[in-house]
Amino acid sequence: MAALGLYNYWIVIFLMMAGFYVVIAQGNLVKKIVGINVLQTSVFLLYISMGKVQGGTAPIVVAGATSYSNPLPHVLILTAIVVGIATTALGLALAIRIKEAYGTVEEDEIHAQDESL
Amino acid sequence: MFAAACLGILVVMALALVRASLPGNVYDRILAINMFGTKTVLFIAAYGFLTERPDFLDIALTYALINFIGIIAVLKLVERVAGTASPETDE
Amino acid sequence: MSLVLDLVSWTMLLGGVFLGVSGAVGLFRFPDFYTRLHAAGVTDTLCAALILGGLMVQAGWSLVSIKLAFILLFLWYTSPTASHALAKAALRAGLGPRLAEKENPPSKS
Amino acid sequence: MSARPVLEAIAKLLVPYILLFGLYVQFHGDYGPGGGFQAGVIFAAGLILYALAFGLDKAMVVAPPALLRPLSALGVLLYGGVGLVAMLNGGSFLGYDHLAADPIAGQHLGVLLVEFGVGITVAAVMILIFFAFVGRSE
Amino acid sequence: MLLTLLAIAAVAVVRLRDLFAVVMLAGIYSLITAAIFVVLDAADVAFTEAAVGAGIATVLMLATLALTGRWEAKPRHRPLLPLIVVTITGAALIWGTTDMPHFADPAAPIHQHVAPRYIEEGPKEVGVPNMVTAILASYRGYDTLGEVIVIFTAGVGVLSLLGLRRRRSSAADASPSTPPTTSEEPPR
Amino acid sequence: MIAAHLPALQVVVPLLAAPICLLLGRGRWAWAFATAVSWLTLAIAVALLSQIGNGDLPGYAFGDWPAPWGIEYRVDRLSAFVLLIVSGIAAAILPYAWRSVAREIPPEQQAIFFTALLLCLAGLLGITITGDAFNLFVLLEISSLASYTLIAMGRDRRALTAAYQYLIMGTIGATFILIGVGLLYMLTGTLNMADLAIRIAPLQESRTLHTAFAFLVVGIGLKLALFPLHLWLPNAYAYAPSVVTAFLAATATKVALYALIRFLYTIFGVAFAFDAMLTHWILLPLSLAAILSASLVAIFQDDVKRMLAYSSVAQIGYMTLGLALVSVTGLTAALLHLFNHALMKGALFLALGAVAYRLGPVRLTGMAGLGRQMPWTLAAFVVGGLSLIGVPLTVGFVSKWYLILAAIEAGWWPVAALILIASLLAVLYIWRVVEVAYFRPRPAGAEAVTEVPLALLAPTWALVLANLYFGLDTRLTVGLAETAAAGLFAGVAR
Amino acid sequence: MIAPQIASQIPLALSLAIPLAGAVGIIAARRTPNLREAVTLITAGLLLLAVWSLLPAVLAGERPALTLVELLPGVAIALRVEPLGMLFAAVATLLWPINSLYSIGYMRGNREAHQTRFYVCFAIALGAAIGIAFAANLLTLFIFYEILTLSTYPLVTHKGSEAAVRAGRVYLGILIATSIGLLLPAIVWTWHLAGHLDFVPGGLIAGHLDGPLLAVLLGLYVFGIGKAALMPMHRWLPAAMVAPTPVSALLHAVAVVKAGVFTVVKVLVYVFGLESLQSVPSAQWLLYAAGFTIIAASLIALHQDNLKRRLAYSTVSQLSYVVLAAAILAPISAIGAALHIAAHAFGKITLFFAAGAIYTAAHKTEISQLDGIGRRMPWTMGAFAIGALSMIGLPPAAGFLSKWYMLLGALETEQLVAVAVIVASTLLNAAYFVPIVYAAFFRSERAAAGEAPSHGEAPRPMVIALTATAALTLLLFLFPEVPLTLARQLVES
Amino acid sequence: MIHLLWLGASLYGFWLLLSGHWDSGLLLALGGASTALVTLMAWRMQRLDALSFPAGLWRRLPGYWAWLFVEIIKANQDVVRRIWQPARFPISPTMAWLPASQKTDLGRAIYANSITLTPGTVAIEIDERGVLVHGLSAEVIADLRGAAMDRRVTRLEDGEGGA
Ligand code: NA
Ligand code: NA
Repeated sequence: MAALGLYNYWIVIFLMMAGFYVVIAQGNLVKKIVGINVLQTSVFLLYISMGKVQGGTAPIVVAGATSYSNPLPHVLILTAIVVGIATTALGLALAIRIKEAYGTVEEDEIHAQDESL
Repeated sequence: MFAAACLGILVVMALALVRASLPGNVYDRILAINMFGTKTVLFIAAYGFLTERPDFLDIALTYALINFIGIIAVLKLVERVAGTASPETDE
Repeated sequence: MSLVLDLVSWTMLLGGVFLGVSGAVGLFRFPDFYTRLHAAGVTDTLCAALILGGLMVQAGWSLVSIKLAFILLFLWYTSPTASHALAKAALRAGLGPRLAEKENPPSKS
Repeated sequence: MSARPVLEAIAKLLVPYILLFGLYVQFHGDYGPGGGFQAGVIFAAGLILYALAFGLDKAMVVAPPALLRPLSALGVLLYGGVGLVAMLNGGSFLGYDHLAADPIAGQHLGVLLVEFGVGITVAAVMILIFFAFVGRSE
Repeated sequence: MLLTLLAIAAVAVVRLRDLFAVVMLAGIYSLITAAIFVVLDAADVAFTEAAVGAGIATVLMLATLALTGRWEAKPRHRPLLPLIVVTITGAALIWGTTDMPHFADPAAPIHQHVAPRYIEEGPKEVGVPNMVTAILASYRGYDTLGEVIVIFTAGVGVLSLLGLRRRRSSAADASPSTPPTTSEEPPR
Repeated sequence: MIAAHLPALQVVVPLLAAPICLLLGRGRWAWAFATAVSWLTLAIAVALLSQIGNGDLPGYAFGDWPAPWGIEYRVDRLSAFVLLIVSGIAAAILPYAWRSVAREIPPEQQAIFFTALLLCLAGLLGITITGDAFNLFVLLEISSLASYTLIAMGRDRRALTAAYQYLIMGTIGATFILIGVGLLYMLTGTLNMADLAIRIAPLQESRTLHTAFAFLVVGIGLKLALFPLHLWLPNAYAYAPSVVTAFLAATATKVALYALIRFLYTIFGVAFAFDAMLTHWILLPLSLAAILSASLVAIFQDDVKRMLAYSSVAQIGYMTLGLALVSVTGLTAALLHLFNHALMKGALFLALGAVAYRLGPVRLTGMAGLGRQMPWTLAAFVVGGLSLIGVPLTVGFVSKWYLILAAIEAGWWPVAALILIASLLAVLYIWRVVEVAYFRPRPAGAEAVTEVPLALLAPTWALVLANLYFGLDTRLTVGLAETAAAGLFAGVAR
Repeated sequence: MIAPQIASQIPLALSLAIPLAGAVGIIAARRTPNLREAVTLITAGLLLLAVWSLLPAVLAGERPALTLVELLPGVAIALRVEPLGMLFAAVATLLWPINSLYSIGYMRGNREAHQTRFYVCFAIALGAAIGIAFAANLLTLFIFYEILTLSTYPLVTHKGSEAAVRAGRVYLGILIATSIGLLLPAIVWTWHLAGHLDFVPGGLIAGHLDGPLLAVLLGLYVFGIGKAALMPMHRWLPAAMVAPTPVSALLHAVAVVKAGVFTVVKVLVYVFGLESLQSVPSAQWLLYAAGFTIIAASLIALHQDNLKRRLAYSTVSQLSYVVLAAAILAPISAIGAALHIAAHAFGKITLFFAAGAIYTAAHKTEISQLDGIGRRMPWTMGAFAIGALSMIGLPPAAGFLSKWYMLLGALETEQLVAVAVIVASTLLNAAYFVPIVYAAFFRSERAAAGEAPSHGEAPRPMVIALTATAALTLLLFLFPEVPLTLARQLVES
Repeated sequence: MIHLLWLGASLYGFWLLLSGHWDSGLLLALGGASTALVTLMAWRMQRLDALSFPAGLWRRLPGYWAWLFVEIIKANQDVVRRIWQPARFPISPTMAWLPASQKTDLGRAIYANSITLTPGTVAIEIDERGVLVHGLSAEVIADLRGAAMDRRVTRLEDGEGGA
């Protein structure tokens, strides 16, 4: 029973870790950003899962609804999504500038160039 | 009934996603992803009826819009990126 | 009356789902990109029409139906545009179609 | 003849409606899903579509960066300004109750203005960012 | 079901080295997430995730790929350390879930404190039927100001990094690039 | 009337000043405006500190929504103390920025630069003052995004990779914090820190709480550059523009430490954080490793900015070591060092920025013979260095004194010894600079260098004198740190 | 009652302010060497007046005190004149004018560079020495101790050569490392034990600590005070021999090593308290350590041909006499320790002045080159002989007095090891000094090929200076009342 | 100008249909303002591109759609059969340039999209020479060669028969 009640969370954790893995294991600067996106999106999922109430409906007043899901996680995640896109945009912009400066976006090659200085 | 429809659409989505994840050329992927996108629109619309929240249709409309713009952006930019060869071909 | 409408709507929904599945299967069955394009792009249009139409029948004459119509309209405008752009890009990128017979060479004269 | 007749025609047809849809989302966030942020993004998406179809230069004429830059700041200032006005009216920062005689009216006004501020900044910044990215690659 | 789709997309993102495909699948990932948000009653979030995660983010990533190149280099070393870190982190989270309130349990503490007021009083106190909007713009309006500032900051940052290209005098931007000649797929 | 709004204005003023700064467009005006704002911010911080004389201030409820439902700001001794540091450093650094930025940032980017600087300032102040766990995350991101931007503005191309690396690690940290806050919210239904503290208390056995704790500590540790999560820091500090390095080195990690203290002491409570989770047994080895390894690495740096950056990693180790000692004295030492290190690193990086103003990137060999040519700048560096070492009459002595005392109190003799050994390492790396600058002749053919303008010297020396003043008159700092530490231990700070 | 206190505070404050003001004045006068040197001499003279003006009051039993600033609760920067400090300060300030005079001759005679820096650092070093002498507590002492280290570094590396820089690193490395690594923790520990750091007659930590831990703390202090050059912390001293001779004089006689042993004695007396140390058998190790250093350093000195190096090892050995005397833990030997600080100062400065004079006049540095030099430089070598007598501990030089008191203490407490060390080392001292004097006066000059020695005495200021210090060595033997009184007050208080 | 008025009206209509809050003065007013803003932007775009929508297009469009819809259903049937029963209904991919008689870009765009919408055919290129079409089978290309669609689109464009 416990497993059933938590199954959703476990999948979400798996997804988070997939994203996290991409961030820390991959050497391509753009792919890292993709990983961050996956990681963050999965965290959003964790929050929204928390807010769900069995038998509830979207927290917009509607005739006949008796129970609503918790709106606060929604609000928090709206903000977090914005933070996420802001980070993504900035990270990608940096990747572009790095490509222009180094001619590559592979971490290993960048390190090699910096060390040869 | 709506549930059955939702489930059917989900099956289509799954097939499209699998097609997109398989190795293959990029245009096949785009094709599959486009299909996935439109099916998501339909899914949301049907799901709104399932849960009696038809105000979700705004979301569906947005999905359709985003899907379209996404595909156009992909194609516009794939023109440029397609030129960059795979590193394997260089070696 | 409502039973009739339900039946109509259900039929449309089922038909839509069937077309959708057909398109998806086509993605796997057809031999090259351009033929798969037919499978996908084509079913997109009627599949969407049937599903959204089925929902419209459920919603009756209301703003909800109008929104559904907007969605359908939007899909019908954009879907072929996307397919066309996709085919064009593929061809320009040098992805040659597998043709049954060379009737008219694809490259410009 | 245009090089992308299909895309251009469709974009020309759709873009105004997309923009209006964005504004609809902006002002109906009280009643359904939506609000300033989503609206800003959709509005920006409309212009992005325009830019994809007609090129960056034309898009920059329609939405001049010289205008977008101050707009991005103005959205924030509108938001903060509402907060400060509430403060000057005797409430705390962002205490919308004090924006009008009737607290509910004050709340309503506050939410409307604040969401509008969000929308302005988000739309302006998203378009600017898109311009910056694509401008770099062209 | 949708979660399974997510897992497929996530695995594909991890494994594929065609960044183009990775980015598109990441967009799909967002789109699926958004669909799940709808299922979990988070309409506003779904709306935003679709527009941002699947839309803007994907477009920006594609624009980046246009400049940085499409193929990821072959990994040079075994990612052992990252795997360990990820495993530990994941294990910590799994361990943490074992005491968690169950999914969608209405009796969970999260639904007992603070939130009830938003649901019960929000529409009256703020006068807005959409509770998310009420919290976002009023109860936690200060967070949202922060959110706008975050976006503003990102705009400032991107402008400082990339600048804005001066408009060309000729408005012709119509020419598509010449057909490239390279093959589409890396040979296996 | 204004007095009641000061907590909000403390953050709102720089926050809203940022877009105005962008609107101003011109670099000069943006600078003047940002400077005025930073001084106003400092004035507000001072006013808050004086208000606090009679005890903690009541919470400030944004939007008039009472605490657990709305977001509130809380000012107590600890936060007032940190607010003073952050705003004080900003107020000292902005006048310096006039000349330094003119040299290092292209004119069309200057308004953007000051906008980002104000945003960073506002974010850091906000983290310090907020009483809401999620609001903390938002403000953290504001300051982080602004920092990435500022760092990337450095002239060396490595500034870009540094900013990128910081962005990745910072975002992982922020995401971990987000996960932690989410789990806390899941367990308690609240985001308000004070409310959280109350509601966490009966949940000590919950595994979810343990996980939340771990994620928060690791997340903040990333932002704090806690060893071994510090890898982003050296390059970020080394290649950022001078002003940015000085500002971030003096404030950013301090605020992160503050956040860690907040979570450990105020929200989780001493009993949970240390008795149950044994955080000190993790912090202790990490702190010592940070102190020793970073000090050692610093000795071998040729780039002087990098050297000081590694020194910062070590100094952060001192602060976390103070926490790891789990005593009022230890916490006092950490808080003191938080304040004092801001002063010393601020002074050092400003002095180095002045050298860079004349020389460009500062290599050790390039500093040969500078002692005569830039006497005031190098004297400032020496005093800052002495402070870093912990020489009496400087602030560095005061915090190290308390730290060693705390180690002795705990009976941890080897720790006390290691602190001193590390001080010796600090002597080594500071001395390398002194020796080169004062006892090596300027290489033949090197261009003649003159002292930098007063606009750079005055802020540098303001911080240098602060190093000396607060090294002599320790009533304010020690008093505040001791009462704040005692309060945190008693759990009555909030 | 306030008036006299203020009256004594003024010279106390002045004795810190004068060297500082002098340093500033030297910088201001850097463009005109004559004026600069005048400032140095005037400063030295004024400081002498200021410090010596305190002497009557101290002899009368007063303890002038001045608190500058309170850093931390129980930790202040404060001054308080007690007998031992008075003695140290009196000796140092007495030697500064002489040393300054000598320096002027040396610097000009050898055309040294960076002369301004030299005089400035010298003045600061003197100020720091005064600060150490008058420190009312451990922290103040520590601060001035560090200032002394830092201000003498530029003097040690004065020549700027690679060797000088290397020596400077050793100098700084050992002194800073020991002070921060050992002394500072000892101080913090002390504060932790006692809650304050003020020097207390009878011992600051008396009653707070005993047993082996006390021995550990003692070790932290004694080895932490690297300037006392107890082996193995002595290496900086021979290394610093690259410095110009006036600097060596400063290091060995005026300020640095004196500050070291002074601090050791002060710590033994005022921090531990002789009585409480006596009750801890494990504290005995200090005696053996000092004894070992005395013998070992003497043996090494025996093998040095370089005159200054031999003098340096002699210093290492002589310093340990002071430590040994204090470690005997008898009041009477403590008197000996105090006296030896003064006696060694006068004797050793004479020896260094002589070495410098030889270098300046004859450009000779090795002992083997000194045959017959006594005839060319009679004043110099005469003074050298007096200094050597003092080192050996023979009358009529001051060294005899201090060794006498040490021996009395050792016998009184039946420390036979100490007795043996004193006797043996005296023989060793004689073994490495007597041959120099003998060679200088009784061997005939060996002319190196192609170089006819034509020099006479060194420049006049140098000769005056070394004659003066030699005279002081004799005078101290003849009129030991003042230092003896101070030393007695030290053990009686 | 007239065109802009039409656009404004249709935009406001779009707003009303989306909104549904016809009783709220505020939202009606905001709709007006929004429409005005978008129309203004459309006017700015108008001056930049050469595309123009023929006036009668909107009137003739529904009829065309109805015809097209029937075509789509027929064609769907064809493709679905080929998907499920490839043995009985084999594919024979074909590519061909077909003439396009439309005079405007818009006309050609509608033609191309109509071809694409109709199952089994995709318009790939479109320029002065006509349309490059890929067909799933030779039959569908042959059908297109019949030019019924081309004529209908041209008529849609200018109201006349077309070539
Ligand atoms: Na909303
Ligand atoms: Na078709």
